[in-house]
Amino acid sequence: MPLLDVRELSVVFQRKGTKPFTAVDRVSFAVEPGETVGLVGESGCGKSVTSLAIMGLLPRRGNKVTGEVRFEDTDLLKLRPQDLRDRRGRDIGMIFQDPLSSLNPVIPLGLQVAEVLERHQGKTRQAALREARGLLDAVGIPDPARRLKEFPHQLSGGMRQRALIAIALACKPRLLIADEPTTALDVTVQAQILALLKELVDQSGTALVMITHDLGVVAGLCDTVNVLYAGRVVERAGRHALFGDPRHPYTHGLLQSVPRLDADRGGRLHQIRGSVNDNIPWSEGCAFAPRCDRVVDDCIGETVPLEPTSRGGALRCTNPVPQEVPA
Amino acid sequence: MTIGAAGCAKSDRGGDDGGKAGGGTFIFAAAGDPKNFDPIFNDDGESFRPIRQMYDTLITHKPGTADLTGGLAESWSNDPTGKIWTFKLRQGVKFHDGTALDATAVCANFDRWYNMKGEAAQSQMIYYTDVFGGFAGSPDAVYDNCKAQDASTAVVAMKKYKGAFPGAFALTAFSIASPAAMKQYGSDTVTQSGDSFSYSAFANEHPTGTGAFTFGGWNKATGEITLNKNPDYWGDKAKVDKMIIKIIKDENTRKQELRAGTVQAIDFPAPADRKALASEGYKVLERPAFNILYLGINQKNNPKLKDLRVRQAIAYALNRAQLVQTKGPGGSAVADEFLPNTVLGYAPDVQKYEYNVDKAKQLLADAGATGLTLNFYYPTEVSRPYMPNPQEIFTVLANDLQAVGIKVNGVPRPWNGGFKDDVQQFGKQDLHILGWTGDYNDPGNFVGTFFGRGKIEFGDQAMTEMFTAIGKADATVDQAAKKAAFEQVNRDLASKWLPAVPIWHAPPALVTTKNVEGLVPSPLTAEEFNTVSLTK
Amino acid sequence: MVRVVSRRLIQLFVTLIALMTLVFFWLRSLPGGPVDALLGERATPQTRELLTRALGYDQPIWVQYGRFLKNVVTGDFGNSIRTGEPVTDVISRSFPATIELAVAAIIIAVGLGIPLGYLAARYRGRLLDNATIIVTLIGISIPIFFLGYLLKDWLTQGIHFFPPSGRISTGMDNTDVTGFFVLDGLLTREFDASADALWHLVLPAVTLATIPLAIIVRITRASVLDVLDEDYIRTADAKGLRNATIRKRHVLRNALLPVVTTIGLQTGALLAGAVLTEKVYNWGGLGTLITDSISGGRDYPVLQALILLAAVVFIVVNLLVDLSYAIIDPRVRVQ
Amino acid sequence: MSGAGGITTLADHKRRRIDELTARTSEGGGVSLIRDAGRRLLRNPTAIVGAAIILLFLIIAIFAPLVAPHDPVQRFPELTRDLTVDSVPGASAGHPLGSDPLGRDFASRMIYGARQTLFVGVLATLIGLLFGVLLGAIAGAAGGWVDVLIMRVTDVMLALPSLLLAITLVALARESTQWTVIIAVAVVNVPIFARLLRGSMLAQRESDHVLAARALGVRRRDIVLRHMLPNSLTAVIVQATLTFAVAILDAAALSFLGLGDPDINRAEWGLMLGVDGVRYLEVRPELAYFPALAIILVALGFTLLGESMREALDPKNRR
Repeated sequence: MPLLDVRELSVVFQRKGTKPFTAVDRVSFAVEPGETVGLVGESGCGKSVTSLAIMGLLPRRGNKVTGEVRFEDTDLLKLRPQDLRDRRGRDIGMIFQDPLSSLNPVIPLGLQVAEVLERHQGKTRQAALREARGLLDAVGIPDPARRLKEFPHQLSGGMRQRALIAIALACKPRLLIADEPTTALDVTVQAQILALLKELVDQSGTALVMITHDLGVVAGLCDTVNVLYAGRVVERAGRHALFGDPRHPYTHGLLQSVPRLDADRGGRLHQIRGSVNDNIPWSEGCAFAPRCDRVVDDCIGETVPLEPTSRGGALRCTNPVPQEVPA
Repeated sequence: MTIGAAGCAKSDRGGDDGGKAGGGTFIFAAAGDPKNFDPIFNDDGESFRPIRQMYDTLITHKPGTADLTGGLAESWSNDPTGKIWTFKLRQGVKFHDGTALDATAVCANFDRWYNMKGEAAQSQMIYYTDVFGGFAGSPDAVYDNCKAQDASTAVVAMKKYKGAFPGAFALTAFSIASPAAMKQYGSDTVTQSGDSFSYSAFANEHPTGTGAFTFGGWNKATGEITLNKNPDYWGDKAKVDKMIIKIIKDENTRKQELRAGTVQAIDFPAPADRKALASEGYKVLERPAFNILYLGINQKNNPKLKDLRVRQAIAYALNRAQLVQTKGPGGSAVADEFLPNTVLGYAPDVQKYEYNVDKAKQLLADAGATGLTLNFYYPTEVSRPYMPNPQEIFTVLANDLQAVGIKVNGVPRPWNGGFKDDVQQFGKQDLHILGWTGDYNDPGNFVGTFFGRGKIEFGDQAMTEMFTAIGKADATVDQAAKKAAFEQVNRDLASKWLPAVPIWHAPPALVTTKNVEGLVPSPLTAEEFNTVSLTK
Repeated sequence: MVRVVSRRLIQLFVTLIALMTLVFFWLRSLPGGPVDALLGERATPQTRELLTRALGYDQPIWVQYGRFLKNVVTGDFGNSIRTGEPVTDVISRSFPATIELAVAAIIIAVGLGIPLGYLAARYRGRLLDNATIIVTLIGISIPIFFLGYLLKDWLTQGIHFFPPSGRISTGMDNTDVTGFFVLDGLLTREFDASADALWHLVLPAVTLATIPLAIIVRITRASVLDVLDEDYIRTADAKGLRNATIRKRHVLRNALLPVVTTIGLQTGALLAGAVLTEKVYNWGGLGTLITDSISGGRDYPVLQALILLAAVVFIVVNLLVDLSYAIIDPRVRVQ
Repeated sequence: MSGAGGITTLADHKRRRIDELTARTSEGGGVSLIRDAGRRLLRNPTAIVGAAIILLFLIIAIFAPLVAPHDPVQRFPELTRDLTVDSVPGASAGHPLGSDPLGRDFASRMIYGARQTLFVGVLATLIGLLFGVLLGAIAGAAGGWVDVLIMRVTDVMLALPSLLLAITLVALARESTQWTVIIAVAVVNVPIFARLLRGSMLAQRESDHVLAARALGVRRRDIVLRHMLPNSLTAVIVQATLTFAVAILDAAALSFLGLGDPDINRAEWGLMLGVDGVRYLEVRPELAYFPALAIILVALGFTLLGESMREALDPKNRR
């Protein structure tokens, strides 16, 4: 049984006086215990909204969430808010993109780590702080005793992200959701943080949902990858299958646009035409059609279904990239 | 000539003490801060109110009138030259510090004023300069010397006759203070400090007179002046044990405090509130009018104004009856002369200028002054008993003038921020409104003040005929002759000279709660509170 | 920190000197003024001349300025024209009255404003929120002297619920220790005086508090809404913290930062409002003093000192706000 | 794999359809900040209410002579007949709101009041704006010691609370006229506008398009006038809207303190409330209530509009 089973999750934003906007459109995916699953796509594709919907962190007003988010036996969407609160931070941890803004600027770091322990493990402030020191140490923050008393702005970017990881993992959750955890960081620091995440996840057997636009991150980390476009999953595959043999033109395009050392030196980097905003609604056909190199008549007119593939993944495309013949 | 005033009749005092209604604290809401309590250095009503309770003058006024009666002097007399004044002092009167009031003490006061040193001190003795002309060494000085003939007879000799006397002896500024206390508390030390002056401990903390109340203290933080009953007072002893003068500058707030029952009397109620308060059962006490509001005409800047017909046209143009009806405080009356009818020299038969637009237009046309444009100066930031709301008065008058074809260019100036300067120092105006509250019952105090000499206010014109006539009237020693002379002056002012147009006499008022008895409103705003009692 | 404070103090000093010089020369160039104010209607040209000499106005302006500067440096601002008292006495007497009033108003404005603003934000879009927005908008738009008159008319006249004016009942004869009547009553154990003074304080303080209250409510509300949008609140939510903890620990503290600045800025508005409120309630403070010094006789020595005082208060309060900011916000502390 | 011409396979009608659909969904992409803000403003009921109030007020002000039954300064015999210092006649035939304390038609004065109040408010705001913008622009454009000097001056001005500064200015004025009041209220706002503009211009100075213009050798004056100033003005305009409300409230306060416009012929709401209104609060409360309500309403209108404008222009709200 999967640890997390997301079924037909939809999020519709509706603000007064505006047209409803479907940010996440019947997305389904599953995460097995200890597995690392990637959600990949350009910004605005709905990957972050998906993670927030899972956590129940979307603003209370102005949106409608449907579908199921099964965590073990429970549908998180059906839980009362206070029951969900009991699970957040304890069973599911989350790391956010911008470590500076995600930490409270006016509260010492120690308390920000300790409070989650106080909350879920009923520890006293002192005990929690003591443990917080251990946690900071574990995520590789030097001189943790001093850092406990410091404020977020006194730390470097990488340090802050380490602290956030410490917070997210403090109660040893079974699932960790990392939403673009390295985007705001320097490249060298990115690698360190990713390594740390991998190490901690492997050690503790925590499942990880890695949300990113960066295929490089996915390549190094994920067992399974879901590619999202305009709120829907367009392709799902194992890491090797996806990288070695992308079927969806969008996935293909994404991979082509990553600079590669082994590419021809004179060759130009591939670009996907247009921008994320050049969409058509899924109900009118394939949302990617306006930008697609492989667009055909059938792409427009009716919804393109997500169909399982032979290699255990799934694909939503009428005219997929032909399978490469193994060399 | 002796004007008898055989003491305050003892019979007045009957009956009241026996009823045992006395005692208690009487709280009076006044409209402004006093400056200090040394009589000679003051010239405003708010300072004079507490001073008057603590001091006495040689001559005083009969309650409710401007008529003279004996004060510290039981009687006074004047020699035929009008220069020597002899005061018979009341026996057994003591200052609050226990020293005796005698002729020496009286003369000490006169000598103190005359010999005051220092420009700072002298510049603050406004009434003294006005009445006595100047100080020791000055050629204009009126005062010569004062001799104690015996303990109870003081003889004051003047260098020249002055019509202001004896009325001026009743001025609160010339209250008699204890020489001992003045010496002890250095009363004559007035020092300049920045743009103003510091006064002595005598003036601030130890005022010592002979009055019905002694000084209890001045709490500036709460704006309360406390006066205690003087149990040894020579006259009618105060019926209340204590009096508090509470300073509340806003007229609306004074009224509200009266209603809230926190004060028992208020000064200067807003004219608009008088009727309502009366209907609620409060006692509205109108002071007999002793003031005048006039429309001044400056003949200097616009030559047309030199023409009597133009000035008469202005007088005819003003609908003063309507102004009195619509804006006059209760009891106001149209003024035909520059002095109230209770003052000596008031002539019942002066030329009157009834409202007449056609006549005004005709006169202007005759004088070739059609299309006249006049600068009309009026004050802001001020309210005077004779002029509760200058802006409204200006607006109404200007309206009337426009109606006969005179173009009015209104120029507002703050009272202390340029109005007095522009009008009285620089004479920038063609027209202005101003007024006067009388100090004592003497025509010279009204007519003489305005028109006795060339004043910039009226264009500094050589209206020699007018100056001479007033000067002569003022110098007349014989009272009957003086009366006749001033009556003629007033007739001529109205028909021949018309240097200004009298507007109205507007009596200021007091309001008390029902249980306040014995408060007699004074035309001079010079109420004495020893007669006040509080009933249950 | 010391450097910041000392730099501010130097800045204050320079500002004051500039202001003082400006005010001095300006006042000297005006018509009317002390001579006019000191003399009533009865002044003769003779007294006028005496007075001009006595005050040294016949001397060259630079001599006068020099004397003025010398006096000011020695703490002598001269005497009030109106009352003849030293200006320092007049001001030190009025100062506690205004501070008492202002502190009461601030307590009301902050004590009510922050919770109200917070609740409005918490129940955003609901009845409470909408009602709060409308009431605060009217609070900002109403001329406060008019509000004062209405309150006074309703609560002191028809029903004598509150006293209509003043700081304490006439004849209370309270002992003056600090000039803060409520405090004095407690210090001297004249509790009746203390209670009486407090009772007198209610209406003026409420009137004066209107505008700051409305502004603090609005700022708090906006600030809380801003903070609720912040990433760290999402983090706190993701930690599963209880709502109460999030509110107290994470929302409020951050939301208060702009509120503190606002409170500081409102001190200025408070001083200005005090002029109106004090006139309405005959409250013997700086506001009354300002009005009296202007319309009651162009009392320039007092006015001069008051302008300086207002500037000092304003600058000092802003300095205090900056310092308190440093206490609340650790990001400022290090700099 | 097809290249750039990959859509050749697509039928023409479908291509058009894509363009159409694309256009629909991409709305809001390239629209400028101000147009975007304007659109949001039109959707905001608060802004609409504010604008409606102001519009009504403007219409009354402009057409006052047509709307008002009488001349606002004329004294009517039928009103003065029953007028005394302690009673002011109420409504009568031809005078729907009765008399004012001088026997003038109160209704007409209320209507003309819109005009005078607007005059005071607008002029005070505009003068403040003009000098503020001038100072701010000079400071922002020049920088260096000019900037420091101007900012010091505004510091001194800001050191005094606004109404206090206005009171002081009136007290320090040589003459007291309507202009004294307008200028006093205006001057108070000069430092606020100056600082606002300067701050915004400093931000502009470092912005890409200004740097680009400078790199292209555009003259400094042109950079300031064409690039920096227009972009900095939006914040100032919002502030001006809010300032208007404050200006008429300050003018009313000055009148109440006896330092306002000395010409009581002028029908201005603040003057009517501050002078006659409070005096006749018991005798005839309408004399206070009507001008007070009018002031509150107009101040409310400008506050509502100003705040909605600020909200609409706030990039944070661009979603």
